[in-house]
Amino acid sequence: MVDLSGLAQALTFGLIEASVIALGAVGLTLSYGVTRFINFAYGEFLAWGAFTVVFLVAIAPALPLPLAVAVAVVAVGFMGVAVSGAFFEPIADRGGLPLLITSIGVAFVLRYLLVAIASTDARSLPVPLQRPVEWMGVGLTPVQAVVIGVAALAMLAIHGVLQYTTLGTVMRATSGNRELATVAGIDTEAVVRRTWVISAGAAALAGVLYTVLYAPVRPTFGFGYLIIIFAATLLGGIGRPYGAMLGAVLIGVTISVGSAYLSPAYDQAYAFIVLVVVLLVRPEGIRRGTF
Amino acid sequence: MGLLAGCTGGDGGEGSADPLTVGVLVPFSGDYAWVGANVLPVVQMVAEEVNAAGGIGGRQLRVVQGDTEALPDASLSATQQLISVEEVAGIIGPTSLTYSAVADLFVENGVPTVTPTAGTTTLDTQGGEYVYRTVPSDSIGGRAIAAAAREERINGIGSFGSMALMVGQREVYQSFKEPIGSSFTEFGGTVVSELDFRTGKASYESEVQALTDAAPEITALVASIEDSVKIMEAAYQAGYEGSWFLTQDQTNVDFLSQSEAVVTDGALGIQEAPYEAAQADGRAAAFDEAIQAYAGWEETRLFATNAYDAANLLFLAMHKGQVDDGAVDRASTAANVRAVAAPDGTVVTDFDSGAAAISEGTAVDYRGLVGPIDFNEFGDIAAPFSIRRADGDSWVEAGRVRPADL
Amino acid sequence: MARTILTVDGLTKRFGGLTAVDAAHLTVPEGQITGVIGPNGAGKSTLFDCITGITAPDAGSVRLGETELVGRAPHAIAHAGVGRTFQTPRIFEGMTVRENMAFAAVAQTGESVVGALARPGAVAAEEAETDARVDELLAFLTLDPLATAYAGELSGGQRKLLELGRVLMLDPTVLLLDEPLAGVNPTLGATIVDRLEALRTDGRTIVLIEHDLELVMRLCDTVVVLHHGATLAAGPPSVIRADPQVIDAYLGRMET
Amino acid sequence: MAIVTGWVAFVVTVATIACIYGLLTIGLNLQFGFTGLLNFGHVAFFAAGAYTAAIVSMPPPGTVPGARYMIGLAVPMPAGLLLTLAAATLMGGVLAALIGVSAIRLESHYLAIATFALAGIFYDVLVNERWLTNGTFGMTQVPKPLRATLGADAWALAYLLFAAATLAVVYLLVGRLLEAPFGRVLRGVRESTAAAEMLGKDTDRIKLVAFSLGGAIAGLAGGVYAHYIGSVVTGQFVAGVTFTVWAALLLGGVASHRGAVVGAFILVAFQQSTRFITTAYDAAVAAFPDTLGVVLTALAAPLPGHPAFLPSVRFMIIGLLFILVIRFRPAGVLGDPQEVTVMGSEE
Repeated sequence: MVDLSGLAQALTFGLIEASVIALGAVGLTLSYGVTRFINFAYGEFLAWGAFTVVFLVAIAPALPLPLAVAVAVVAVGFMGVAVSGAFFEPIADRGGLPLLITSIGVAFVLRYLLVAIASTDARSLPVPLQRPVEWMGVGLTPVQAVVIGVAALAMLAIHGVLQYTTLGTVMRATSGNRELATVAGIDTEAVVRRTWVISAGAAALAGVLYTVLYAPVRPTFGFGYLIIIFAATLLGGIGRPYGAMLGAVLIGVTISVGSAYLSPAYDQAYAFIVLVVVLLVRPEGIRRGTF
Repeated sequence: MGLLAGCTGGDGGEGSADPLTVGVLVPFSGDYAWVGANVLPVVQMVAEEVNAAGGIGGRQLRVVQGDTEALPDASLSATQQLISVEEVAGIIGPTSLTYSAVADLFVENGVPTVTPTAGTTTLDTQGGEYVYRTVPSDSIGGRAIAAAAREERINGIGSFGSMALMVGQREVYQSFKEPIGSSFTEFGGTVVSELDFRTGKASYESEVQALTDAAPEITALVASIEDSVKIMEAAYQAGYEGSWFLTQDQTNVDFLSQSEAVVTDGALGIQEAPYEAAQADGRAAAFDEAIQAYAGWEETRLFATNAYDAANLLFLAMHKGQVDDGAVDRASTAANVRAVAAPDGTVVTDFDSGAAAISEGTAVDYRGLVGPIDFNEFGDIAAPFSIRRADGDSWVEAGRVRPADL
Repeated sequence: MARTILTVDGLTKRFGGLTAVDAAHLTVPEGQITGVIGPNGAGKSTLFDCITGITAPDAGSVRLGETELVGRAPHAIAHAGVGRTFQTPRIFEGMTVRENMAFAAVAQTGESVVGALARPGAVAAEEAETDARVDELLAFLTLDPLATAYAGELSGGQRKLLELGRVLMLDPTVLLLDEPLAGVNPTLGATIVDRLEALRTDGRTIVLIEHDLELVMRLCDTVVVLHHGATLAAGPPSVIRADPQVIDAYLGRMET
Repeated sequence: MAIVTGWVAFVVTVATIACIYGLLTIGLNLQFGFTGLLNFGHVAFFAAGAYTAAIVSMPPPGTVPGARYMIGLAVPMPAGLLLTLAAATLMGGVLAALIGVSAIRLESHYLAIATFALAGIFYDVLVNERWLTNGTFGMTQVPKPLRATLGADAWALAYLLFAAATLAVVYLLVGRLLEAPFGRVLRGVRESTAAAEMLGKDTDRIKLVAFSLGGAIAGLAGGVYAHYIGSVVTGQFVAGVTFTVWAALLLGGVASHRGAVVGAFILVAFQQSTRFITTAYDAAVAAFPDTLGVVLTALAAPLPGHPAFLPSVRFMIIGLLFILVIRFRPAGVLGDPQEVTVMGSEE
């Protein structure tokens, strides 16, 4: 049997979780770039993404899973635009604090709207249960490999958008300073909307991957996972997508190694401790460079 | 005309006497909302049957919800709402989660309380005067698990020598740990490891790693359905070869449907044995059919039979008070709960037959779906347990544990 | 020659590659107005930030009389006697003008939890004393009609006056004013200049950053020219006006 | 004693809980309303106070069957009540000081996350460190002072008066503090820390004092809670409590001392009144079975039938409260708009 003990395996589990955290952290940091506030409602997009797929699979079992996931990602992406338009844009000029506190309210509304529809029962996705296969000395199930692949692909896509499309350049310009971008003739309203689609869509995908890995899940899992995503985002430096990816890997590994070698009862605490230390030592995050 | 005129504590239709209010004091929100969903329909069904037969002393029964939200402060105001505003004649509930926060109010206000769910060992020595329960204490349940694990005769697999205790960090689960562990050792087994884990985690690889290191022959897994699915699947992936022993929470079809046979097959579970008498005369089957139709369930859910017995006991106790002193009051009802279940009375198995007998002045002994319902001094019952084994997507009975065996 | 009250020696501050302040030196004579001029980005505000401890300099020393200020927290430097205003006034908009002024009163018993609860008598006495001082300063700065208005409602010039009044509550030894006249209408500007002169005759030491060169030449006793973070020249206005280096680097543009 | 029956008993219970939430809101208002410190971990101080009161007053482990905790100082009641409340207040303040010393310099958004994360860590400690907190079994024998001598009804009324008196005393003391220069200094630090520092105020120390004082008051609320409910369990101290107190503060009025208490009472009254939705609905259907009943059941028919539906509506309303207050009335019910510059201008 595959030797599942040891540091290598812990790192593997860490990387698997890191792929989910990274997607969430990149999405959060992108939306921070253009909205300039830390969105406490972000976790709910993960839950809505996951439960949209659960719902689609339930009503149309014939629907292939990848298609259901794509529909969910797009749907939650536009939901992000709607939420931003309804709750955040109208007070966008009022500074970060009112937006942050409003996001707490939005988190309550989105979370308990989902509970009202789906009740609090735990749900899971039709994903086959597999035994890990040995691969370079560590155990990894094909499903886990797919999850890492999908996450890597999604981040490659986001990287592509940022670097090689006009939208990407405009997004990076706006994320620096929204007023400046408006003065420079950029239609910042459109940029903000498109950024929200990508940000909320990434969250939905993260939510689906989370559910594939850690089913069954309850509709309230998003808020609980928020702090892990915050840790990765801030570790990488708020507003920096590449930083967020690096931060996610570190947080995923910290949780997994911490649980394996210290005590599994404090797994969340390890991510929190890393987060608080980072906030105190280097609030601008660990990654050099501005983006 | 105000839309919600007379909205609270209204006196119901014209002419008929005041309704007789009964409170259902369980969580209806939060992570334990499923408890409310399982218990409420049963109490409503029984109340409707009683009302159809003319109610108690001509008064219709009114069932009121008290949402404890599984939080102490919420349960306190919910209990106060039931006792002082709704002026309930009796209460079905509470759960182990909030019992200690509200126990004082039951005793102080003399409110008869029959809990169908609270197996917590903290209640083992506190009930008996106002608080009764139609669910066996976890200490008996735990002991039954230990006995079954040791006896191949009962579990049909083998006599397990080494056991690991894997228990979620919540009172409702921890309450099983000591009874299982100490009984298993008492019956000659050895507990090789005790693993307490934080409930509601994303994944449990590290905990499963510790389990495979301990390599027990069997693991007693006391947790929610959600966490049990995660742990057993992670263990399957980690190559765990030992058996599993689950508790009432997981021994149902819903749990099996959430995972695959290759993981769950051969797992042992425990349920209160359907009382042979109830099975023999078809009452158990009749109840299953009635409640599944009434509540729209596909299987009889956890605590349903306990709620049925709790409701019948409470209503019979009220009826006895009505017959003996012409009125229903809390103190007499509390005493009557024990009286209507006393072993020396004539056996009755539902409200109609019991009420009729009481009206004629004969002492009755209510025997329910869960068991003979013979209260000890603390208002606890002993009940026979059915040891089940998972086979595909259903549970097969492997053996029985009688209260005498423990 | 007046006694030197504040000495800045070899003060350097780098932000990444940019050297904002480059080994600047400055000696401030007591009871005089010293003007600090230089094109935008010459490091004037950063110099003030380093003196007042808001940014820690990379090298150099700042001595007020005998005490070294580098390394001390801004509030300690303020206590030592260095008062400062900001380029854009940082007044407390959610408090009245009077409350803004009273805020700056020094070492009040009422500021500590125990003091405020246990010694109401002392607190009341100090409040009365503070109110008297506030009234005196408000009158001096012609702000008394606005005493109970919320600071958020003040105009640009009035905010400058309020910030000046607030820092005067500290009775500082040296007063650092960061562009006290920027964005102020002429009539209010004249009042401010008149008040600065009154403070000087009262023996107050002032260092001010100002872009209006004509005003600087007329008002200041000494002028210091900063260029790319370094001290280019220092001396009386007449000397500075004629200094070829200054003309070339800075004043040259003013002549054409 | 039949004085406390029927609606009165329910109102007495709700009023006592409201007094406890009033204390929590005063503490948060001191931290955020007056000093601008965005504290998203307020429940941790509440828990610290409650557990301290429990540990100081509970019987020693030996005498309690199945006890897993190690420390029970069994301070005698009722004389010891002041001692346990003082200990609870102190512990709330100490925990706030520890968190404050590390996090207070952070810019507000980061402070929000740090306090939110630290409260999460503290919750894990409460659950895992059984030797101190009896783990998830909780401390269930916290003595209720004079409970035996007074009997339930009278005790409930007496404890309400005690809780109300505690709230009143804290309200007056903090009120006087806020009128004194201490309050003025806090508001200055809130408006601009740099300017306050330049005017000779040690802003780090001031923020720490304000943060610790707010934590101490929350600790006191925990002590009053512990002796009222008689049992302290981890399930009570979840993030939801923090945001309920935030909702009360926003509703009542940020930086309004009176508003904080009024907000707490309004919010608790709202939460407890929604308890009657189900009974009101049933009573209405029963009262007018034909016309209204049909309408109501038709209305409710499409809505999902599961029992978590109504409670989730209540939480959605609290969420909407956050959104609407910030957008249309940032100063809250009793707040003074000119005072609340930190919330940005109104619509």
